[in-house]
Amino acid sequence: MADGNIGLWTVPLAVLGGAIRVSTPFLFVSLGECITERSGRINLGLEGTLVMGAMSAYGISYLSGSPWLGVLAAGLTGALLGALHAGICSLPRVNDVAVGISLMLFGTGLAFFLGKPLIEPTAARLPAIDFGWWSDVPQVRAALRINVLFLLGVILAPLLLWAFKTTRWGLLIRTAGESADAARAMGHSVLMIRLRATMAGGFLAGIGGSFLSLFYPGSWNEGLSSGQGITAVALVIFARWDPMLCLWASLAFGGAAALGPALQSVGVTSGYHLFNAAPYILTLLIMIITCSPKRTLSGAPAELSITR
Amino acid sequence: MIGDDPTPSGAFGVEAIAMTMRFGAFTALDDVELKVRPSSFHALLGENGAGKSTLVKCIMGYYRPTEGDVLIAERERAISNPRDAHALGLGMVYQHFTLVPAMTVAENLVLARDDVPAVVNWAKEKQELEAFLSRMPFRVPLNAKVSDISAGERQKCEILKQLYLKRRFLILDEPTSVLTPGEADEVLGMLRKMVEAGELTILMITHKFREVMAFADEVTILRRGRLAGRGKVTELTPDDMARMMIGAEQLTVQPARTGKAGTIRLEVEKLVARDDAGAMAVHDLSLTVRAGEIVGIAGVSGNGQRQLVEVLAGQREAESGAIRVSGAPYSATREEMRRHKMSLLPEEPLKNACVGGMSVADNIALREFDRAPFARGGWWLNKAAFRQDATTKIGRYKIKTRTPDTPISALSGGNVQRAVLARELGHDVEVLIAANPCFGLDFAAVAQIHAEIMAARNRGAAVLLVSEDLDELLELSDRLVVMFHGQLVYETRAGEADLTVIGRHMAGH
Amino acid sequence: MTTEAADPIDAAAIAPAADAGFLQRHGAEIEYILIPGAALVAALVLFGIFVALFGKNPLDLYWYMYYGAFGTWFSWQNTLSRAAPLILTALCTALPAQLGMVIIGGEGALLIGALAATSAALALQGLPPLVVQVAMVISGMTGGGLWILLSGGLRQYRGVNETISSLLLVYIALAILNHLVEGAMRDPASLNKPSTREIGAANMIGSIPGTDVHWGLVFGLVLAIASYVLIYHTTFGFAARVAGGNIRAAKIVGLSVGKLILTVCFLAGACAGLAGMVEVAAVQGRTNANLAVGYGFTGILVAFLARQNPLAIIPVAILLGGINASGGLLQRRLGLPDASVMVLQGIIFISVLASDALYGRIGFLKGKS
Amino acid sequence: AETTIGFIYVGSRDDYGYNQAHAQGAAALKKLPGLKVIEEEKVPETDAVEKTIESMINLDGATLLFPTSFGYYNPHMIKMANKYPKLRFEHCGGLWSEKDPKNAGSYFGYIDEAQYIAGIVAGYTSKSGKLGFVAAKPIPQVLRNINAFTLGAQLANPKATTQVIFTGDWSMPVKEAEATNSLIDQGVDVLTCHVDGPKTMVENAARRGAFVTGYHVNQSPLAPKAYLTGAEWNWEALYPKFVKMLAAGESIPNFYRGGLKEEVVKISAYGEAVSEAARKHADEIKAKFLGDGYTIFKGPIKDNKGNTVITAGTERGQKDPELEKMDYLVEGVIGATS
Ligand SMILES: Nc1ncnc2c1ncn2[C@@H]1O[C@H](COP(=O)(O)OP(=O)(O)OP(=O)(O)O)[C@@H](O)[C@H]1O
Ligand SMILES: Nc1ncnc2c1ncn2[C@@H]1O[C@H](COP(=O)(O)OP(=O)(O)OP(=O)(O)O)[C@@H](O)[C@H]1O
Ligand SMILES: [Mg+2]
Ligand SMILES: [Mg+2]
Repeated sequence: MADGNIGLWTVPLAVLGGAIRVSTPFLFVSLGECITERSGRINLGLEGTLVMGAMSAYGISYLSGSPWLGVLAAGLTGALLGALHAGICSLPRVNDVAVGISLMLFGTGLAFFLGKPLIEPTAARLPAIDFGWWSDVPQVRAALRINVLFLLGVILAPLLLWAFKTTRWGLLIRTAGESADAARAMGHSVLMIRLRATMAGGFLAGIGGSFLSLFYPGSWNEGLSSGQGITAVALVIFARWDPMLCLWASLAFGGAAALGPALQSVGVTSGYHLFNAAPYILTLLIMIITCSPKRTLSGAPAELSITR
Repeated sequence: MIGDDPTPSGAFGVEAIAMTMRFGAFTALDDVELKVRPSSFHALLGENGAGKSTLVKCIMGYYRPTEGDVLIAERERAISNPRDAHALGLGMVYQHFTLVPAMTVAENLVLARDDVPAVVNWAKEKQELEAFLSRMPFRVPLNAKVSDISAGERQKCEILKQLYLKRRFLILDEPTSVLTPGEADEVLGMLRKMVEAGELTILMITHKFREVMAFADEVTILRRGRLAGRGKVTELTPDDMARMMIGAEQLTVQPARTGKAGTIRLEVEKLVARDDAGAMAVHDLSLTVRAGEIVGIAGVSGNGQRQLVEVLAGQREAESGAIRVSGAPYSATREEMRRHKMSLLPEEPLKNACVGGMSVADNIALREFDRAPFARGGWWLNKAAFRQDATTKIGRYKIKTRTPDTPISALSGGNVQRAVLARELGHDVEVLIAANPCFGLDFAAVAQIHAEIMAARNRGAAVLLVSEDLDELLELSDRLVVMFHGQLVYETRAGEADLTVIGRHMAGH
Repeated sequence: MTTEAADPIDAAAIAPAADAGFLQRHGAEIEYILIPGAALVAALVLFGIFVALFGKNPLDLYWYMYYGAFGTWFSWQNTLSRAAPLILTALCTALPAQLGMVIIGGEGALLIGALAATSAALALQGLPPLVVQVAMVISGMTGGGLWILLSGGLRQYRGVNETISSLLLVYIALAILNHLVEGAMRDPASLNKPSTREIGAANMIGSIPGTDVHWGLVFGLVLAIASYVLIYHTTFGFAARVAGGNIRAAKIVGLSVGKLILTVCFLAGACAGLAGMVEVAAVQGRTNANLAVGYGFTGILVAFLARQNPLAIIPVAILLGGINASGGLLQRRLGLPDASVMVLQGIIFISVLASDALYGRIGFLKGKS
Repeated sequence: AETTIGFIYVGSRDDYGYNQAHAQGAAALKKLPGLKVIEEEKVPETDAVEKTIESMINLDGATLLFPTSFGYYNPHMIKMANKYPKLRFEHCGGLWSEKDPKNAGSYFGYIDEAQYIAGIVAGYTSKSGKLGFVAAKPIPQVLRNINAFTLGAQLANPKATTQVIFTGDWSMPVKEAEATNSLIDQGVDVLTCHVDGPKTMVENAARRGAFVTGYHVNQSPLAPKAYLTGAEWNWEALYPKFVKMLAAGESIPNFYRGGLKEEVVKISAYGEAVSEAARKHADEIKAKFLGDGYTIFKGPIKDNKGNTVITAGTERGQKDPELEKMDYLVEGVIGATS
C-alpha cells in the first residue's frame, strides 16, 4: 500500500471518484430541467446551454482571472438561452420539443463559433476542497478532492424538493405543470411562470457547463460535452421529476461512466466499448425493471407534451 | 384602483353591459346584458353552447370580451385577468374543474389564495383549514390528492375553496352536475342561507329547473349568444323558461317503454379490475343484461363504476373474471364490438371517445372508417363518404358545428355529446353501455338522449346505464342495481324502487 | 433584402397578389409557403447581421450560400446528396409522431440497419448483385425496424418512455457497432480504420444515372410519399392518427393500439435502417464508425420542422442539405468557422418554428365570413 | 496564375492536436507566394468529403488537395482521384498501393521515432516505473506508438511498464480525463496519449502531479512543469517541400514516409524536469535517427502474451510494411488489443 498500489480497489474507488467528478454536470442539468419540466415545459436545448455555459465560463474566467465570475457568466448565459426558449414557446402553436432541438444546435454552434480563440489558453480553474485529508492513500485523497459546485448541487436537490412542497414559488411551478387551466383560473400567468422556470433551468444548466470547462475535465474544447446535456434531460424522466432521484441518478450515471476506464486500468480490457456504454445500458435496465405498462409514468407533470 | 373594496363587506351586485365576444369569426356572445342584484341568487340558463360559460368567463377576466363593460357594485371596473376579479371579491367555480389533480386538497386550497406566503407553514395552514372546515356543513379530506377523491367531493372542494377565499360574489358554472340531488340540496341550501344573510351574491349556471325553482330569485336566459329573456323566478314557470331557451324548437319525445326483456346479451362474471394507482376498484362483480332491458347502476362516484365501464369499453385490462356477449367471450376488440353491435357512450366524451384535434366528420366515422363506403377495398379512405355521412348525422342529431371539418374540440360539451351519440346510435345496436350520458347537458339534449336510449331498448338492445343521477336511472331503467366499493350490493325492479333504501345502500349501510 | 438570396418559393407566393379572391380562396395553402418563406428570409437577415458583427459582408454571404447550395448543377447535386439520408431518418421520427410518440433514436436504427445490411451482403457473397442488394434492403430495413420496435415494445409491454429508451439505444447501438467492427466482424486488412469486410464493388448500388446523387434520394422520396399516403389516405394511417390523438378514444372504438404502436415503430425504424443500408451500399461499401455522423439526429430536427408531415420533410431536408452544402463555401471564401453553419441552422429553425404562431393570422389571406 | 490548394480536416482546425498540426502546415503554405490555400474543417468521413473535394475543385479551382484524415482515403479520396485524373491528391496516413490511382499519394510520418525518444525520457523520469497511455482505438498507428514508447522507456528502465486505456473514440474529453485519473490511481506517474486533442490528458495529469509527454503539437504551455517532451508533427516543413517539388516539375512519391531525419516529425524541447542522464541518452538516440538510422523494432521482441512477434535477428526498419499492420502490444504493455 505504501507505494500507492491498491490493485483491484481502484475499481470501486474510481466509481466513487467518478460519481463525484462526472456527475456534477448531469446533476445541475437534470435539476434545472426538473424545474422546467415541473412547470409543464420540456427544454431539450439544455445540451446547447451546457456547452454555451462551458464556453462562456471558460472565456470569462480566462479574461477576468476569476473562475467564480465564469460560473456566474455561465449561469446568466444559460438563463438567457432559457428565456429565448420560453419566449418562443409562449407563442401560440409552437412546439417546445422542436424549439429545444433547435436551441441545442444554436447554443452548440454559437459556443463553438465564439469559443475558437479559447481552446489554447488556460483559464483559472475552480478550486477543490480536500475532503480526503484523513487518508494517506493518495487515490482516496484524489477521489475526495471535491468541487464546491458538486456540494452545491447535492444541497440543491433536497432544497428543491422542499421548495416544491412548501414555497409559493414551487407550488406555482407545479400548478402550471399539472394544470394550466387551474393556474389561469387562479389568475396566474402560466407563460410567466414557465418563463421563470425555464430561465432557472437554463441558469443551472449553464452552471453545469461551467463545471465541465472549469473543473473537470477542466478546459474548453469542442468535444467537451459528448451528449451529457441531452442525457441529463432523459435522466429527469428516469428520475420521475423528483430532485432527490435526480441526484441519485446523476451519481449512478457518473459512477457508471468511470467504470469502463477503471476496469481497463486493472486489466479487464475485452469489450471496452460495451463497458463504456454501461451507463446507458444500466439506465435502460433500471427503467425496464421499474416501469409498469399498467400505470402511466407516475409523477409526470400532466401538462408535459412528451409524456402525455 | 383595482384592489380597493367595492363595499366594505358583505354581498354586492354585478352587471355586464353590452357584452360581445368573438372567437375568430364566430360570435359567442352578442350584445348581452346581465344584471345580478346584491344579495340575490341569480340563475343563468341556456342551451348547450348558448354562451353561458363564455359570459361568466368574461366577467371574471378569464376572457377579454371583444366589447362590453363590467360594473361591480355599480362602478365600472377594468378586469383584465382573474386576479383582478379575485381582488374585487369575485370568485368562480368553473364548469371544468380547476383543482390541480396531482396536488392535495390542502395544497389546492392554500394555493388559491392571493396572499400565499413565500414559504408556507403547513402545520399552521392545516390547523386553520381544519378550523374553517369545522364551520362548514360538509367535509373534504385535506391530505388526499385531488385525483384520488370522487367527482362529488371535488365539486364540494371547489365550492369550499371559494368560501375559504371569502368571496362575496360567487359564480357557479353547473355546480351540481356531479352531485346527487341530496348533495345538491345540501350545498345549494347552505349557499342560499349565506345569500339570505347578506354575505354572498350568487350567479349560478345550471340546466336543472328544479334547482332554479327551489333556490334562485331571478333568472337570465341566453339563446345562441343573445339575451333571450329574464325575470323573477316567482313570476315564471319552467315551461316559460324552456320556451325562452329553445325558442320554437321541438323537444324530442321519449317513446313509451314497449316489449319484454329477452335472452341474456351481456354477462359479466366475477370481474376484478384495479384503478390507476393499483387499488382494487371492481371486486368480483357479476351482472347480466338481457335484450330489451335497461339495467341501471346507481352509486356514489368513485365506487368502481368508471373502472367497470372502462373494462367494458376496452380502456382497461381486467385482472380476472370473464365477460360474455351473446354467449361469446368478449375482450373489447374491434371485431367483437362490431359483431355484437356494441355501442358505448362514456362520460366526458371529449376525453374518452373523441380525438379533439380531428374533425367532427372524422370523429363521427371512428367506428366505421375501415369499411365501405368509408374505405375502398378496406384500406383506401374515401373522404367524400366521411363528409356525406357526417352531414346527414349532423342534421339528424342537431349537432351545432360550423362545418363537418371543424375540429371537434371547438364544439360545446353538449354538441360533442351529440356527435358521439350520432356515431354510437346511428346504426343498429344490440348492446349499449352508457355512463353518465347526460352529464352537463341542457334539457333538450337530455330529452334527445333519453329518447334514443329508450328507443334502442325498445328495438331489443341490452342497455347498461351507469349514472350518478338517480332521477335519470329511475326514469329509464327496468332494473336497478347499486354499486358500492366495487361490488353490487342491492338490486330492485325500477318500478318498485324505494329511494331511501337505495340511498342507504349507496352510502354503504 | 438582397435579390440573389431570396428564395424562389417566396416570390411565387407573392406573384398572384393581383387577384384578391384567389388569395382568400387559397389562403391556407398560400400560408404554408408564405410563412416559412418569410421566416427563412428573417433568419437570413439575422444571420447576416451576425456575420456582419464579425466583419464579413452579408451580401457575400448570401451570394455564397445561394451559389454553394443551388448555384450550379454541381451545387444542386451536392445539396441533394446531403439531403438524401435526412429524408429517411426524419421519417423515423415523423411516423411514430402520428401516434403521439417522440422517437429520437433514428441514429441507432441507422447503425443497426447498416450492420444488418452489411452482414447480409457478406453472407451472400457471390450471388448475383441484384439478389444481394435486395437482401441488403430487406435486412437493413428489418434490422433498423427491429431496433425501434424494441423501443415500441418496451413502451407497450413495460411502459418505458420511448423517448428515453430510443435515445439510450443510440449509444448502445454505437457500442455494439464498434464492438463488432473492432472484433468479430473486423476485416483484418482494415488497419487504421477498423471496418467490416467490403460488400464488393459489384454489390454497390451506385448513383442515379446522369448524376452523382446516390439512390438513397430516390428511396427517400418514395418512402416519404408512401408514408404520406399511408398516413392520410389509408385506414391504417387514420387509425394511427386516432390513437395518436387520443388513446382512450382509439380503445373505445376497439382499435388495437398495441399493434399500431409496434407496426409504426417497425416502419419508422425500417426507414432509418434503409438509410444505413444506403450509406453502406452507396457510399462506404462497408460498415465502420464513419456511419455515426449524426444523420439520425439531424433527422429529428427535419421531422419537427416539417411538423411531422412526411411530404414537408422533403423540402426541409433539401433546405438542410443546401445549408450544409453551402457551409463549405462559407468556410473557404469567407473564412467563417464550421460552427457558423450550426448557428445559421439554429437561427433558421427557431425562426421557422416561431412563425408557426402566424398561421391563420395574416389579414389579407383571411376570408370574410 | 495562382495554384489553389485545398485542405480538409475532420475536426476543428484549432483543436490543439491532430488537425491543428495540419492547419499549421497549411499556414506555412499560405506564406509562400503564388499559392492560394483554402480550408474546410469538420468534414465527416462520408460522401461529404467527396462533395467537399468536388466543391473545392469545381467552385474554387483547387488543383492540389490534402484530405488529412485517415478515413478519407478509401473509398472517398480514391474515387475522387479516379474521377479527376489531372489533379493531385495527397493523403495523410493512407497506404497507397500499386492498384490505387497514380495521381493520388499518401504520406505519413514515423512519429513512433519521436514517441520512442519520449519513452526514453519517460522511463528515466518515472519513479514507479509505471507509464500510462491514453489511447483512442487499438489500431496499428496507435499500437505502434504505444509499443515504441514502451520500448524507449525500457531502454532507460528495463522493468518499465506501460498501462494503456482505450477510450473508444478520438475525442472524448470526459473519458480521457477518467482514463488519466484511473492510470494515476494505479500508480502511473508519466503519461502520454494518442487522441485527437491531448489537452485534457495533459492538464489533468499535471494537476495530479504526474508528468506527461505530448502528442501532435507542443503542449508545454499547458503544463510547463509537468511537460517532459512530446512527439510532434512537422507539417510546416513537409508541405512547402511538397509544393516545391511540384513547382520544380518533380513528382511526389506516391508512398511518402519520413521520420525525424526527413523532418516529418520532431520532438518538443525538453522540460525542466528531464534529468541530465535522460537528455543525454535521448539525444544520443536522436542523433542516430538523424544520422545513419536506428531500428526500433529489432528482434527479439515478444508481445505481452508471450508470443514472439519479431524473431531474433530480424530488424523491421521503418519502411517495413509489416509495421503498418501491427496488431500486438509488446511485452511490458498492460492492456489488450481488443
Ligand atoms: N375558446 C373558444 N374558442 C372557440 N370557440 C369557443 C371557445 N369557447 C367557447 N366557444 C364556442 O362558444 C360557444 C359558447 O360556448 P360556451 O362554453 O359559453 O357555452 P355554454 O353555454 O357554457 O354551453 P354548455 O352548457 O355546454 O356549457 C360554443 O359554440 C363554443 O363552441
Ligand atoms: N391512459 C393511458 N394514457 C396513456 N397511455 C396509455 C394509457 N393506457 C394505455 N396507454 C399506452 O397505450 C399503449 C396501448 O395499450 P394497450 O396494450 O392497452 O393497447 P391495446 O389496444 O390493448 O393493444 P393490443 O390489444 O393490440 O395489445 C401502451 O403503450 C400503453 O402504455
Ligand atoms: Mg358552459
Ligand atoms: Mg389489449
